[in-house]
Amino acid sequence: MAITQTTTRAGISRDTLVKWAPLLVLLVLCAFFAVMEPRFLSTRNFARILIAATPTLMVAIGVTFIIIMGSIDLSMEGAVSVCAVAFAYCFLWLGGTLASWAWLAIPFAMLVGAVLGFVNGLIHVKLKIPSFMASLAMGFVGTGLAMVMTGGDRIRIEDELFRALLTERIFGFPLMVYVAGLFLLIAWFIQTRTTLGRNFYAVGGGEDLAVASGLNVARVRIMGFTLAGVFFAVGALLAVGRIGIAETATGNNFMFLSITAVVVGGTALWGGIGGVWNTLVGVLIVFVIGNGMVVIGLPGYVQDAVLGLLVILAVILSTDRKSISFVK
Amino acid sequence: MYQLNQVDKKFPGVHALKSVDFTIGRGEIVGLVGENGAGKSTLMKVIYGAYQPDGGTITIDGKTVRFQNPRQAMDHGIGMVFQEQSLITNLTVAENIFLGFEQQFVRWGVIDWKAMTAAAKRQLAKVKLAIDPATVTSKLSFAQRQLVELAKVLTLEERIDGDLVILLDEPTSVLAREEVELLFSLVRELTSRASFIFVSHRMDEVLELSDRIYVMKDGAVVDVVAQAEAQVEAIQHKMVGRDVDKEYYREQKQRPYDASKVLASFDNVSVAGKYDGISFDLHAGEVLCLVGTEGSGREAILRTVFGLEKPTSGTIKVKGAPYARTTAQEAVARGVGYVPRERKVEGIVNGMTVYENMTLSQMKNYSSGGVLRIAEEKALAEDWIKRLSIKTPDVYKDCGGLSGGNQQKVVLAKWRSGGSDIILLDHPTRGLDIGAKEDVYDMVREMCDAGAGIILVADTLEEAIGLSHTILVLKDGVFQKRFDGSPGDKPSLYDLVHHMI
Amino acid sequence: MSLEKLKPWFPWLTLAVLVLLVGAVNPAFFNPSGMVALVADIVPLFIMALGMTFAIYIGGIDLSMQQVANLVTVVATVYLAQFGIFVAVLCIAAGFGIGALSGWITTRQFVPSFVATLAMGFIALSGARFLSGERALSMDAEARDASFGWMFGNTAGVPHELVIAGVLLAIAWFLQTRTTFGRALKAVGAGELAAVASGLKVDKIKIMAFALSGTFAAIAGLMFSVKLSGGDANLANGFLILAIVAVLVGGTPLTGGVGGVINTLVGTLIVVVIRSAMVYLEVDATMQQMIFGIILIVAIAMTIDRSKMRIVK
Amino acid sequence: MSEFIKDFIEKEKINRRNFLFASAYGLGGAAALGALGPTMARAALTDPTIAWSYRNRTNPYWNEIVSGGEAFVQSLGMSKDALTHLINEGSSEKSLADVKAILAKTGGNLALAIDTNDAPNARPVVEAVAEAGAYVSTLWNKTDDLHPWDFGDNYVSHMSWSDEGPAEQTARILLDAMGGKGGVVHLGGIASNNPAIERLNGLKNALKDYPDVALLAAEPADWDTQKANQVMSAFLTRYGDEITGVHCANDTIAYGVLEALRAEGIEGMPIVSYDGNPQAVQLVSERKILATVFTNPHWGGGITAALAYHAAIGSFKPSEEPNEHREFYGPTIMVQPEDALEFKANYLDSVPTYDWNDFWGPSNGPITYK
Repeated sequence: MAITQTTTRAGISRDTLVKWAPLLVLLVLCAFFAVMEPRFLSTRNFARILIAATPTLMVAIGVTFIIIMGSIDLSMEGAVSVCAVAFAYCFLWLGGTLASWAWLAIPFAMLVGAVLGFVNGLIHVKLKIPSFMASLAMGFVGTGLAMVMTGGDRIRIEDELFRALLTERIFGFPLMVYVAGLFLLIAWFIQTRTTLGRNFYAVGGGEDLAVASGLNVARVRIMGFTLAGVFFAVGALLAVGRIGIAETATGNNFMFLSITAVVVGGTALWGGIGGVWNTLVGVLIVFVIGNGMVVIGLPGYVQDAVLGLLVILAVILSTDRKSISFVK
Repeated sequence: MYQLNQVDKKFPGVHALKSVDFTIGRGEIVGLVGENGAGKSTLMKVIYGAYQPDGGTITIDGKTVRFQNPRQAMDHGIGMVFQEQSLITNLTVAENIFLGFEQQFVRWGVIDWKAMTAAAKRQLAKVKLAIDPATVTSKLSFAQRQLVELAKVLTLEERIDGDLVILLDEPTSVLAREEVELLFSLVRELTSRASFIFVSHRMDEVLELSDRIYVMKDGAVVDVVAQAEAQVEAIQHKMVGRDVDKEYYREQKQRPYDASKVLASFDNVSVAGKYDGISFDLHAGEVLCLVGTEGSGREAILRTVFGLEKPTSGTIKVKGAPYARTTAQEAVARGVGYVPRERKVEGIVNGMTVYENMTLSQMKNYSSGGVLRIAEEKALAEDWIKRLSIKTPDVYKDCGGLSGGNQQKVVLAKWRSGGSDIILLDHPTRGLDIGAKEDVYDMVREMCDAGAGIILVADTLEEAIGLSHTILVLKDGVFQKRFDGSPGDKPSLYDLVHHMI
Repeated sequence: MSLEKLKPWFPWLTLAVLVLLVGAVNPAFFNPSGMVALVADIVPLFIMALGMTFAIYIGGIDLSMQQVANLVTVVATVYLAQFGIFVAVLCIAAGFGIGALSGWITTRQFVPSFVATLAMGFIALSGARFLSGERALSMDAEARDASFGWMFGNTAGVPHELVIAGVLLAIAWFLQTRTTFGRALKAVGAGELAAVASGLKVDKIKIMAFALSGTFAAIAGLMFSVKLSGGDANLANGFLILAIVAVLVGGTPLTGGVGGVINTLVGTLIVVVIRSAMVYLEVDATMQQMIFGIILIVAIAMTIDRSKMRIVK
Repeated sequence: MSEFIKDFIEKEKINRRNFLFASAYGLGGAAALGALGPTMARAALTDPTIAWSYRNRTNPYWNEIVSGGEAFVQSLGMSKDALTHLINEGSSEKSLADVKAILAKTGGNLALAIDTNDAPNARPVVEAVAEAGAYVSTLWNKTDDLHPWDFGDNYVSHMSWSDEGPAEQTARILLDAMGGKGGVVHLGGIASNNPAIERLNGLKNALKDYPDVALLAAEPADWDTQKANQVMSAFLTRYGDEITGVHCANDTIAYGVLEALRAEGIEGMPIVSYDGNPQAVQLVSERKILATVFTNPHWGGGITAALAYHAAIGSFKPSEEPNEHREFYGPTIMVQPEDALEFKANYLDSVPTYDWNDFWGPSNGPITYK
């Protein structure tokens, strides 16, 4: 009888090509911009790209987990604002410098993120509201909450120690890049080595089947949104570290940027496929395009269109068209 | 050992289980049969904890238990092998096997992949499957997946000290005969450790495997028979509540086909990776059956006729001419109708009403300038509901809410009412109860009498033999042998199997 | 059983409850002329939501609508002088074309509509910025009144905007319920594979759905442009999220095949009542957004029909 | 190649603009206004609701505007909560809908101060207010063909700032600090916003007298700190040491620029900005910013509300006022390092108490159209 392995290995298969397509796109983009403007290809410029990209990377990693589950989280703008503002108030209240107890503001902000994510997950799971709507509404609540907390003011974080995230460099890259790298590794660890991480893939691959296997899907979902909230908080911390200001607008533009990055990186919106490395590549693609267009001097009003075209192109290249019957 | 006493379950408007008594002893294999809607699946859901009974008790070794969810049932040694494939295809085999029970491999919050892989290997050995546990499940064949499912349930062995009860829900529906044999021998071996509840529509298999057989009808257990005393006709009589026609496959109604009228023809057609060099003619009034194991190219041929696959070489002619563009629209326009295996996904649109489903493929016949003539649609639906005795309260009923048999009738009505005369049947009786199956067989004969040609991929070999005028045996996408299936001169099971493997 | 029958009416009930609540606190809300003005004002938003309904009805989404409307405000303003009323044709063609292109990218290139339409929106925005020379343009008042003055009059106390909205709603409703196209949309939304296996031209239908959403976006943009008598690349900002919310609150879930244009009418009214309730109930300015979010959660929790959803994602 | 593309696109854009200007000019002559006069002008209102409609609360500029509005309301002996806030979140649609809602709610018994978010939105807002018999004063955004005197008393006034002159002044300070040579980059506001365009024009005017300074690039940063941060980073890559000065369209942009420079360890880069926010003034005193222009949003916010209110209660009759009292420029004060601390003490740390009946005292002359 014919119970044997059915995979075939023949040269570079289409599978492999699709898998590495996002990285190829990234490299081609870099090469293109480097040819157009050699200065693109310098450590300092890569440092600039990474400084701009790290907060989005954290937010995108958070939402990656949710997208792997086949859900979506649109609450990041609100969550980032609330976390940034909560951090700033707590930081200043506790002394305003990392050398004092004010460092506690960092775990506090992550806790705030976790709580927001938890509530978001709770509303989605317990009230049985699809995550798109639940998180969209939660995003409004978050932005509104940040507004109520600040009354519209901006809070400045002047502490040199905290701002060392931006100003202190090792091998040409500021500390925040290394912090983001650390959290990327943590996310990778969660994705591959923990039960929760693997369960995200199970839920995304087939939720009803996962339930039948005895998986507590409601718990996995709520935990997923909580985890995403923590990463949103880290994104908020880096965003504050970058410009030294916490305000209601800190969260602006994260929503479409992070989701676009996740999809461009090859994580499928219908769930089950992709991961944090894809997201890293996706975020880099988006920010390399953004930086490269300014660097080669494209006029502002063309940049949107070029970004749009390249995003479509990147997604087309990294989609395995044979494995899906349709897309909506 | 495991007992259900007077278990009752009610849903709004339905009394699904009526004080059911059910016992299973240590190491026993118990068969469970009944028509669709007889309460089998509800009973199974109560057993594995997906439903909580409204009345009665469940006891294990005399102790009363109550499960809030499948997980608690698992903790008491009750596992389930699902009818629809329940493996998550983007996970590896090892991950699937231990889904929900990864904790045993977690050290300081980290999954020990080596340990899990090793444990998965042990489980796979139990079902004699030699595959790498790190394989992604989507790359496995259906038969392999079925065995992985069994391996997954058998993890209960390690987790539970007490007795195990394993439910097998239609485990053989996607398996070839040999694979079924392998599964049965495995199950028999495993009775040293577990009891099995075996649910199937294939009466012969139930009789072959089970020590005792429970027969259900209308939510109640109507009979329990021991293997030695079991007779197919008697059980079917109990299930259906009437005598089952001896001429099950309606052979007496089989008429010779019109050899002068070719509806569709394949001339040396290939689809890369699916099948190679297939030729045949389909005539008016003919049932042409494609026989082979899963992956032998049967389904791909059907999909080619329907314009969903583009041939890489060779010529297809439908009604005398090749397709101008290989699309389903073109096929439908030529009078091809497709009754897919995945009835709920491809057959009917869940969420649309009965009449909407019936006219879906032929809306242009019921519209003027793109505007629908809904009254005519409803009249059509009412007509066909009567002709095929479809059980539905009205034409507005959501098709997704009908039983499997009635859904299948809606699909058939869709094509027949639109005048399709090349009908592609992919497992048309899959998951249907006997009564509904017989209705389908009747319809096959009626369609042939009306001059339609049918290409069939049957659910069982018996069905293939019983229904067909012509049988083509395929193996790995290559044509093996052609059998003539005139009444009285039909090939035997053995003849076919011989060429399939 | 009775609950089952009530479910389709939940959005209406929610609307009624909201209206009564606001009216009870501030009876001025019931002033008929105020209400008519209130409803007339949301017509562009409603038209946008109407278009969004088609995209969501087939299980997709159209995030390019706001940018299409932005582009159309610029096109209308720039070419009004040249083409007069026929500038409408140009606008609608632009909307139709961009929508159809989004649909083509989604169905033929397998780019999820979320990303495809977002990216197409960027392209439309670039077009708007380029064409407008990156400044706010205004229409010549006389040319505007000559060509489109009819859009904003009153006949027997009924604002023409409402008439236009009513006509578009009727067309959309007719399309959805009475035509083969509408039936095909439903089939694609509820069971795409079954629609394929029934021989429907699924790709064409999906592309048409996006083209329609683009067309409605263009109509909304045109109306808005005429109403404001000008155009620029940001003029229609703020429409997108509200249009999506209106569709969802109305009870058309993102999974497709359920709900429809009438639901969108209710959804838009709910959104507008919530929004104007902020003004009527004198909600503190800094609190408004938060309260909007909370009420939204409550409204969605009340209006969505969970019986049609097997898995809540 | 990139140069070629850029040039081509630039030319196209100029052609397009020329075309627009030409057509606007040609038609402008034929434009006849005033068809929509006041329909139901009331003599005066008693105790009208006072409302301020503005973009958002996340920008310090608008917070200052609002504080002025509140100060005015308090000067009338009411609590500052008596001022109704309408926030449009950058949506013209919401801006208009909110105005309609509050008109319906108050039955037209309203004195409205508003920035309509986008210039085209001003006309429908003013028309709605006039039709309801309420009174409105606008700030910043309106189209050039819309004038208060076409609406009798109900459209009380419009205040704007001519940014071109002050922006040119700051640009000169910047260019002098650069030693009259090198390269300057400009980070602008939302591209289509009027002040964004004027502020860039100011720089361009100044550059005419500094032939040795090149305008390296001008990109919109949407009044947004984070966006400005990213654009400045990319500028640094592209031009590196060629950049010897930065011209920012407002203070929030300057903050992002400062942080981008800080990340690179660049200090002492000459920067000028606009708006005169407290934080920016502080930075000016520390010489991190060379100059900013204070437009006194507190006074602007208060006086706009005051004009609408007093016209509404009949303290004065707008239609009897000369045109320069109905369309006028707001005050601008140049803030430079020498006087920054003194200025901060006088205007920001302790906000001066203004006479809200002195409507036109600090204003800066009638609005002129080009």
